[in-house]
Amino acid sequence: MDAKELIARRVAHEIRPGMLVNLGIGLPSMVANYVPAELGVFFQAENGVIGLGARPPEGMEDENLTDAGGGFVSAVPGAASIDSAMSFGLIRGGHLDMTVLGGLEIDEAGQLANWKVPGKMVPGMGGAMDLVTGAARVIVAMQHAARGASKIVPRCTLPLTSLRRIDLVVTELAVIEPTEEGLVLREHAPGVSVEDIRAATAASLIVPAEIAEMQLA
Amino acid sequence: MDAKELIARRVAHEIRPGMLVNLGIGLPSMVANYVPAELGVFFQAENGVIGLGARPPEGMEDENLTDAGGGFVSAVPGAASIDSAMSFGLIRGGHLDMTVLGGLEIDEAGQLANWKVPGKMVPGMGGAMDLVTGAARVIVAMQHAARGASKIVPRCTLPLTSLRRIDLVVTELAVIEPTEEGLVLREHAPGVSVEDIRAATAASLIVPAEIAEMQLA
Amino acid sequence: MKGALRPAAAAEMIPDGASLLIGGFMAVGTPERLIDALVARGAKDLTVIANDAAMPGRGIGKLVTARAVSRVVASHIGLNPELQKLMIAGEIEVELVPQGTLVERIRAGGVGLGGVLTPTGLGTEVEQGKQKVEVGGRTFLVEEPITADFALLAAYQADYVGNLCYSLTAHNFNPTMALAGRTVIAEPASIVPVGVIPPDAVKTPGVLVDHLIVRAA
Amino acid sequence: MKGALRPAAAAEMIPDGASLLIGGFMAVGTPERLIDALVARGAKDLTVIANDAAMPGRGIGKLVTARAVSRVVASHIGLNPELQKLMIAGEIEVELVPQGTLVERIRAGGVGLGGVLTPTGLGTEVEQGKQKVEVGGRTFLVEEPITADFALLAAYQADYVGNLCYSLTAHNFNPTMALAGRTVIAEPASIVPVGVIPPDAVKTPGVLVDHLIVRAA
Repeated sequence: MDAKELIARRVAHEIRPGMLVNLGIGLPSMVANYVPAELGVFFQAENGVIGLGARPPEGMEDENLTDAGGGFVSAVPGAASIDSAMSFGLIRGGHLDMTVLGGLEIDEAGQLANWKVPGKMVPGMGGAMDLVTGAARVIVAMQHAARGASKIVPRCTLPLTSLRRIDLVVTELAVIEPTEEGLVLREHAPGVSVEDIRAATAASLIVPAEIAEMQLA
Repeated sequence: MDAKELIARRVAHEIRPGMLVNLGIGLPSMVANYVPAELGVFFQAENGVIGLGARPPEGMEDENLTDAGGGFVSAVPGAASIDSAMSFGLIRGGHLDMTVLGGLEIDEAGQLANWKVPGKMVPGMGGAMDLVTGAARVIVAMQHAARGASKIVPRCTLPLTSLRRIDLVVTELAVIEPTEEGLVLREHAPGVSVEDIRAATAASLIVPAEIAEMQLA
Repeated sequence: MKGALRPAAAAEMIPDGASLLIGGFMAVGTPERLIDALVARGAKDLTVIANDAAMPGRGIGKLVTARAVSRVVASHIGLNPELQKLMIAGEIEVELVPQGTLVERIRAGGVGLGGVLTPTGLGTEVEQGKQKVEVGGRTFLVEEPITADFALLAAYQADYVGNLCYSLTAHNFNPTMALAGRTVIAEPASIVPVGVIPPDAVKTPGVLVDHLIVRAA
Repeated sequence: MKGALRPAAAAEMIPDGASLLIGGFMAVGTPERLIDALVARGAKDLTVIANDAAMPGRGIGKLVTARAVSRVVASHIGLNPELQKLMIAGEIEVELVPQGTLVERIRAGGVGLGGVLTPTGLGTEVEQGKQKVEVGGRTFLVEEPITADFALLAAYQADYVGNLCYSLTAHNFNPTMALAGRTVIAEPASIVPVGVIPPDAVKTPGVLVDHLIVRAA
């Protein structure tokens, strides 16, 4: 199993029946593949429609039914069209049960940077600042390191997405919970030791006596 | 012709083709009776539906289609349902071309009081404060006096509805335009002299050389 | 999927002292069976936030007559002389709010905004005690957001996901209130199977709705 | 009743230097024929306010490629590398706004509110230079309202009153922008006779729409 699939399958395990969930573009969007239909989860992309479903068979795409990345999707029974004002009303108003986002850096305060690398990459924050500020639960799904450098750092050096402490970080090595005391290591990936995780992490980790092995959906 | 009909017919004359017009409860709502259908005017009540039409024949009323007073109405072809947020978005946002409201007092600054008589009558402002603040054109349609006392006064003694100077006052005696300089007498009702109007008006009036006779729709 | 409750069961969920957003405009678009059930169970000390107090014998008027209400936040109570008397006698507290401001305050509460910056009410009694902010050289009142323990809505049609459609002037405050109740209970005239309502016809997405009331017998 | 314009005639109405609100999300729900006509007439120095800059060859991307744009206000430009280069080279000015804040700023401009009080962006680069207000013990950014000379909308269906319906994720910013353009031009996929669209299906009332674009040949 590759790193991205492992992360997506672990995140899928966080999803409870009937939730309204927003999945970011890229890795986070893979989470939907591992959520059983019978959970009655509604997926939302910030561009509209609550109740996004899988890409339709070729030739049955609708140019007016896409995810936030512009990819074709379908609508599940009970889907509802919403405009951007309602979409972000739900997000900012706390009606969104969970958002899963990518990250560039997470720090010991549990704060996220994921929208800008000054002078290099300025794609814009899109919906990320509203999602992190407003969603009931924020999960960051990302690879542990980029180009050999840990993305879990003592203090974000990149521009912050929000002051809000995110709720959970899932990487291919570990599940980490930001708390008031700092970053608590909760789970290790199969075959990965606590020492491996410490070695791969620039930030200090609080390591409880019991560390579970990741459960995958 | 009674006073109310005369006022309604004069106000109807202010309405231009294609306008979006809000008519208050009571006397103002009579204005619709004198606006030709071919003008393509859309009437809105603040409770929703753009394109209100006449009361339907008995037995054909819809309990979900009423004016702001709760009276049954119909919908003209091209009508649109709107909720209260959109209704007042249109009103506050300047999208409403004209509102016609009743008044308790109008003063020399052109300011209106029409929602409260302290200690006696406190119905609430309903939509009046938003309408007077936001409509492109505000017309007050009211009888010139109440219980023998002029309703056009030097300075409002009742709580104001808005700081905004209203655009036109139509009574059964006169048409008066509030301006920066004060209340300008524009028209007299048929058979009513300038002296009659002055005698019935507590406020100072600016009387130009030419005073037209009211045109009725 | 949501089951549907009988009105009496819903009324049991609403404790004395609760704050209620109640949809409707002069009782059009008001959940009458929910109100009847609250009266039947002898509810007390409710705070009712609604456009208006309807009239004795209809909608919120029935709660007033039953003395179930200790506080009303509304834009208009002019057609409910009973409430006016109780207000003047000091038995029910009434806060009067301009209608456009009221719906925006509820929207702000529902969509996670800090309040409303409105020109409506400036220079009138409404501005008393309120913060003002200058933006772009103009002054606006800061009106605080409103949320409530429950939102009680009337709808035209629902499905068992909780998606709601409204009809004509029965929209009014209902779609906005759906965002601002911590528990949202909808009383639809009909309930259809999931998948029957086209996504584009949904005005309130089911994720906002906690409980449906069974159809009338 | 409104006649329908050819795209070229609409593009002639839009002068160089104009500010344009343009609907769409990654070019889904964008008025492509209007954009093609603007490119064809050689429009220059436009300010474009939109969710995103789409991608080269689609929607707003075509205006960027044609160098018709001098300023962009958007939440995301990450899929348009051409615009990113022009921004870094200083040839096009870009203001990045969180997506939920952007849609609310446009709504505020359209509905006559003085601005938006949002928690989004607090403590990030977004707050630089902005007023803050405390309401109920919490701090919010004051974000200014946005209006523009024109709103260019894509719709699914229109009637000749100008009533508009949208489809699925092609709603996005269109219904909100309809409120905030001084001149509103809508490009519907189909136009039907007045009376054909049910009032409850209308998402943008025709009173907001100044011009329709003829259907595609």
